[in-house]
Amino acid sequence: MLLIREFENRVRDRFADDEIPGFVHLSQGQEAVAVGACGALAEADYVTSTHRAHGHSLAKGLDPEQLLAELYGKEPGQSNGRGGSMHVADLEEGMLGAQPIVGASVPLGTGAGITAQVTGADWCGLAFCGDGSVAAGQVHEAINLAATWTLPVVYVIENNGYSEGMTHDEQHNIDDLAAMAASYGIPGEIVDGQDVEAVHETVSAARERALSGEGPTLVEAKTYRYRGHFEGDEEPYRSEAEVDEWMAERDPIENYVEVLAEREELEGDELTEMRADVEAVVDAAVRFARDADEPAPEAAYDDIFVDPAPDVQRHRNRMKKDGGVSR
Amino acid sequence: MLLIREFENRVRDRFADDEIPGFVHLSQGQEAVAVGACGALAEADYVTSTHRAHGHSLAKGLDPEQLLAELYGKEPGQSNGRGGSMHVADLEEGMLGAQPIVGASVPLGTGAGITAQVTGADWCGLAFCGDGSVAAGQVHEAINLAATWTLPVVYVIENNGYSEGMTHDEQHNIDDLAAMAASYGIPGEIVDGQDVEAVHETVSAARERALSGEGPTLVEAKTYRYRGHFEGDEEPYRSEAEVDEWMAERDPIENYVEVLAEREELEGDELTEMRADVEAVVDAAVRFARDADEPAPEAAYDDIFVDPAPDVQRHRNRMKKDGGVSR
Amino acid sequence: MSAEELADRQTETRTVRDALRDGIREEMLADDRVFVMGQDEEDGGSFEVTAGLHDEFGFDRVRNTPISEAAQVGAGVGAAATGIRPLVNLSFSDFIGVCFDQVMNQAGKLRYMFGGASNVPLTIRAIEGAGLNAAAQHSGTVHSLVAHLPGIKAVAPGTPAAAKGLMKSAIRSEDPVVFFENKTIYERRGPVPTDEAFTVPLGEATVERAGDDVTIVATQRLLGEAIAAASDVDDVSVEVLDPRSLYPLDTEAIADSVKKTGRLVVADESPLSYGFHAEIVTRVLEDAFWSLDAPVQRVGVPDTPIPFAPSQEDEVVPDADDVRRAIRRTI
Amino acid sequence: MSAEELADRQTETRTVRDALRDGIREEMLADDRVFVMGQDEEDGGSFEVTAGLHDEFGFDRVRNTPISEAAQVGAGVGAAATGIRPLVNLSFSDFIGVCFDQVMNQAGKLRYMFGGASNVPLTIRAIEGAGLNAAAQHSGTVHSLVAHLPGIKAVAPGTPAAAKGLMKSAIRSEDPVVFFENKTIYERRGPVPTDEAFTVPLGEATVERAGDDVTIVATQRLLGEAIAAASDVDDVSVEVLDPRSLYPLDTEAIADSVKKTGRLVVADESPLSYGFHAEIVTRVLEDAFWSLDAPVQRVGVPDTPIPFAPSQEDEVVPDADDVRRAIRRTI
Ligand SMILES: Cc1ncc(C[n+]2csc(CCOP(=O)(O)OP(=O)(O)O)c2C)c(N)n1
Ligand SMILES: Cc1ncc(C[n+]2csc(CCOP(=O)(O)OP(=O)(O)O)c2C)c(N)n1
Ligand SMILES: [Mg+2]
Ligand SMILES: [Mg+2]
Repeated sequence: MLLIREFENRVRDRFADDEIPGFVHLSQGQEAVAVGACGALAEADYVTSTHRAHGHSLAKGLDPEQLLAELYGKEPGQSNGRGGSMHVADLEEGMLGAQPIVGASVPLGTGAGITAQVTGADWCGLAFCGDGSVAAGQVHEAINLAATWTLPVVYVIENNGYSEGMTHDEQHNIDDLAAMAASYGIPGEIVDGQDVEAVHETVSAARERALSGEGPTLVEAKTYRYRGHFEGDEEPYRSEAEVDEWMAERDPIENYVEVLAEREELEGDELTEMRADVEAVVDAAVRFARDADEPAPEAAYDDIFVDPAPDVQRHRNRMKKDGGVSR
Repeated sequence: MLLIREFENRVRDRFADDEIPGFVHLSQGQEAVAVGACGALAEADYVTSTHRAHGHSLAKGLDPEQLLAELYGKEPGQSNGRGGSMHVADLEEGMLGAQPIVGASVPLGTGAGITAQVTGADWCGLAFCGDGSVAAGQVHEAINLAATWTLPVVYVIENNGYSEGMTHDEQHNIDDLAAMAASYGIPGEIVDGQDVEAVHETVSAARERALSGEGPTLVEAKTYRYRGHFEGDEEPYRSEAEVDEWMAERDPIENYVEVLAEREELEGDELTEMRADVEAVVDAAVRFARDADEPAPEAAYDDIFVDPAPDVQRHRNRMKKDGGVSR
Repeated sequence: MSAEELADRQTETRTVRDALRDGIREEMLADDRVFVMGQDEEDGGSFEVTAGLHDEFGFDRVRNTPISEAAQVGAGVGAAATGIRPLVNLSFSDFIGVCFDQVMNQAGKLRYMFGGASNVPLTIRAIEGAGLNAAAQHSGTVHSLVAHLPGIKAVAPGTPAAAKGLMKSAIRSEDPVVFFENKTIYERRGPVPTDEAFTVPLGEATVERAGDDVTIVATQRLLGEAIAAASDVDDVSVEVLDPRSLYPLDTEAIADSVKKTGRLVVADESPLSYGFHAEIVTRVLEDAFWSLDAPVQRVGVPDTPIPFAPSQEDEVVPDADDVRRAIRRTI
Repeated sequence: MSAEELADRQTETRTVRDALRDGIREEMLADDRVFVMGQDEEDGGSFEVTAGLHDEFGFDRVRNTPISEAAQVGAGVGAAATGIRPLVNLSFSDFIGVCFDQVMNQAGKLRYMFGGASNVPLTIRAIEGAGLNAAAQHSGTVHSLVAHLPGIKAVAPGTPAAAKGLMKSAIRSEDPVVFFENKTIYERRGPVPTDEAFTVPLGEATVERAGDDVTIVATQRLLGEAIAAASDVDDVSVEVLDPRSLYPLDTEAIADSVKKTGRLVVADESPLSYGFHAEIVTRVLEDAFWSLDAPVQRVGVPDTPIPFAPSQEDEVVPDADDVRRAIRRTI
């Protein structure tokens, strides 16, 4: 959680200084969901994510340097600069990909579940999605398919109360999205998304169900995002007081520090050391990302296919040709 | 109900004799849903339907002659022969259209609800859809939208137990589809789809809710289709015994006749007369459809747009041109 | 707008964004059946085109929707068929895939397959184009797909005047229209007639720059790039047309220009294969075969998704240099 | 298949339907990662192409899905990226609108936008074409839409040999392939090599009939109509090519033929505007401009949805007569 928080602090600042191009969506405030859920998974489990993917990516084990370099659009970035903040994947770490088409993370997670089931694997899929996304048809279809086929998948709705500038009531006619589980005949669990241990426990149980052949679970984690929908969002739709209250009362990191302290599980300077470590890691990531090379422009024609199609080269060559009429 | 039953008997026979082209889906066994639901509506209310639309169309007041002529692909057909069995609409009678893209009937019904709401109309929309259709994303989106906006719409799922040759369990992980109402925070009613009065009552209440501003209702009518998915279906997926049992025990017409007889509401030859009337009507419809003209081939270029696009004529003229190179 | 079209009209300078908003607002004032919906639409939508309209017209006329493009368009069709005139904002045009069935099978075919029983006066806004480093799923140009669909009209204006004039025509049209806006030209400025009765009919191209040697048919952002390239190449007299409507397509205006110049460049941000360009080329070939003096040239995206890295986005997204080279290749 | 390709091979006569099934079955036997899903797929799907496979391979390999095309394709992408090779049957190609996002934005872009991190060995079957009086929503030809999408390969064979050979290549491909089958040619018969190693590579056209005066590029059902028309027109020597793959497109084979004949007819059942035809025309214009002796001719559907009435369907759907007239117009 400390790493995500600090990583995104840098993203926020570097973006504000125009070092990071494109659109960036921060997950600050929601760290406990990413860490609690991914912490409950094995390395082999696959996670699918959304436009708000930094937390999930780091929690699933992606390298902060590569991730930040990707946000910078640099060559050693996670997607070689091809994807940016909204498109990162690392199949070795079980990060099947961020999907900024709202809802698209969910069928992809279901697909991982199909592979797991038909190959008899001992891993499962977990799809993160937002509260707004569950209005999207493909989410409904994908959960229904998984329920009908008893696939090993866990669906985690991060309910942060907003979809862009739209409120929960503008998107849904129910208070708890976990109630949607009734459509699929699967368990619907509500968990405090600010409590990392609660999330961990709930997702662990859901993973257990998945692996033991009992099918999918829908988990609704109630949480909150501190930053705007995207960096630059003027947030006309909520008050500063609301944000301040969540930060003051419900911060997943502060509260967990308190819990650990009470339990005497944080000794002496441990926290200070951890913070320093994290600082060092993200400082290094910023240096790495800044110093990295831009990808070669010509590499823009790679990776469209495994077996390249001649059409791309054809068009490219024609477009780049100088000079007179060819006969 | 008698009219629908007999109309579809003729469709079955005329199709078997190759008089009717294309694909035809009969609704026999499901007549009480169409009649009960449409009977609860006013003329101004709009109905949307599916590939299995004959019952809904007749119950909403469409002319059997025009409807059958449409199935024959004839000029005076309901859609001037342009649509066939799967595409009939009559906005004057409040039949907003059959939609064989599974699920598509539902957003259209929601759309009627939007018009009703924003114009302050005193009518509502009613969307029929099948049990298989509720797996489709657009159904979910459309009901969620109506629930969120409190639109005056009634959704009627005709649960006949099959989707093409697929069974309920291959499509859903819940027994009662009415349970999906929990996702939308709206009432979900289960009704015996073989009991026309029960359907009438349930839909009347749902319409009442819609018109009084309380929003949509999801009605699941449990029913059964006697014929195959389409005419010609070999039905490997179910036993003859199953069909026979429904016909013997649960026939909506026979059972209603019994009820009425018990109540002494069917006097003397009334039923015989009604049957004779219906016979006469459908006989006339067959004659009308057979004798009607085919639509002019050139009319195939009409009605694409209200304000025609020159592109269609351009392509047509070029394609039809005989002879040598133009200079 | 061409000098010709603007002659004798009083104009004011507007951006594309403001011109679009003016067009929508005027139609909303004129016809209370016009109903606007989209995600975050009450705050003006993704690029603030409809900013202020919710305050002015209220929830009954301007509404936020759930993230449900299929329902937005499908219900839009149902609402259009039953008496109102929805203007649905899809935001990024890349999202059109989510509701493609409703565009293709409902909006486009309803009237036809019901034998003319119902009109579908629906307008769908979709925001296209690369250049903001928004990567593969937020930078696409998808209008070639929509222009291919029977029963749908499609427009993609390149100037503020065309933006306003076509928006008014689209909203008034009894047929479904998909209105493509390029996100990088919202700040493009130009003269717009002040007369409220001003509209641009669907299906009319304009000559944005007159010339004699080469015809460039250029859309949206590339209209500006083409005009820049034309000015650069001062030894060649270049005529630049904005087709404005993709369907119906003003074949005559384009063919007439090529009959004069004998040379054709088509500049559009669609992927090249099976894209906008090929239709223009083929229409010209059909109508002006004997006038063509050189192979035609296509300027577009060479069938790549749009990459994120600025260095790569610049590589695949065409600009004035590409148009300039294409002009040279025809001479 | 061209005589050339078939020379020296042992062949048997198969229908397109059987050839497709043979191809799928052989790949399922060879690779147990091949996984088939679709509506009613356990009973063989809408036109019985996969009949018997569920009995042979069981539920773990052949499955019915709910009516959820978006989930079928979206989950197909997820499954393909994680290690199996899904073959998804969409049934009628008109339904592709429902899952267009998953085709366009996921299947087509995943590999690219993740910098090559994942392959998507997914094949999607879609059944096209008019002629069965199935009306506007069950008769469409939509392959031009898919061929325009970056990152997607698309095939549309016209013979049993191409059907089998391409099906095997599609299933083996590490890239997503949309496989278009025309529903009216399932019973078309022809020679198919018996050798199990036989495949047709993606992106290779064939000359199905050799000739000197006019080149016809014809797909699917219209391949048969073109060959019939060619035999009819006995004063003109007509060469007929089946492109087989739409993307990649074998431009060279087509351009070579036109360099020889100087005349081009393109026959394909897509709606004409912005369709398949225009791309063929433009490629030829790019590669063989100086060889063209006459305006090119397009044979397709004149931008109408497909009407139900037999009299009207016949009117708008092209046949051998239309091809014959088009040949005449080039001479
Ligand atoms: C299909 C589609 N529609 C709309 C959008 C635009 N959009 C991006 S994020 C977003 C809000 C998503 O809300 P939620 O699912 O709650 O996720 P959060 O942003 O709160 O993490 C929207 C509407 C999109 N990317 N894709
Ligand atoms: C989007 C889409 N997918 C698939 C089909 C093919 N199809 C036609 S009817 C049908 C079954 C529909 O089942 P249900 O909704 O239960 O209606 P019923 O046929 O039982 O009346 C299917 C799969 C279709 N028409 N549209
Ligand atoms: Mg949210
Ligand atoms: Mg059913």
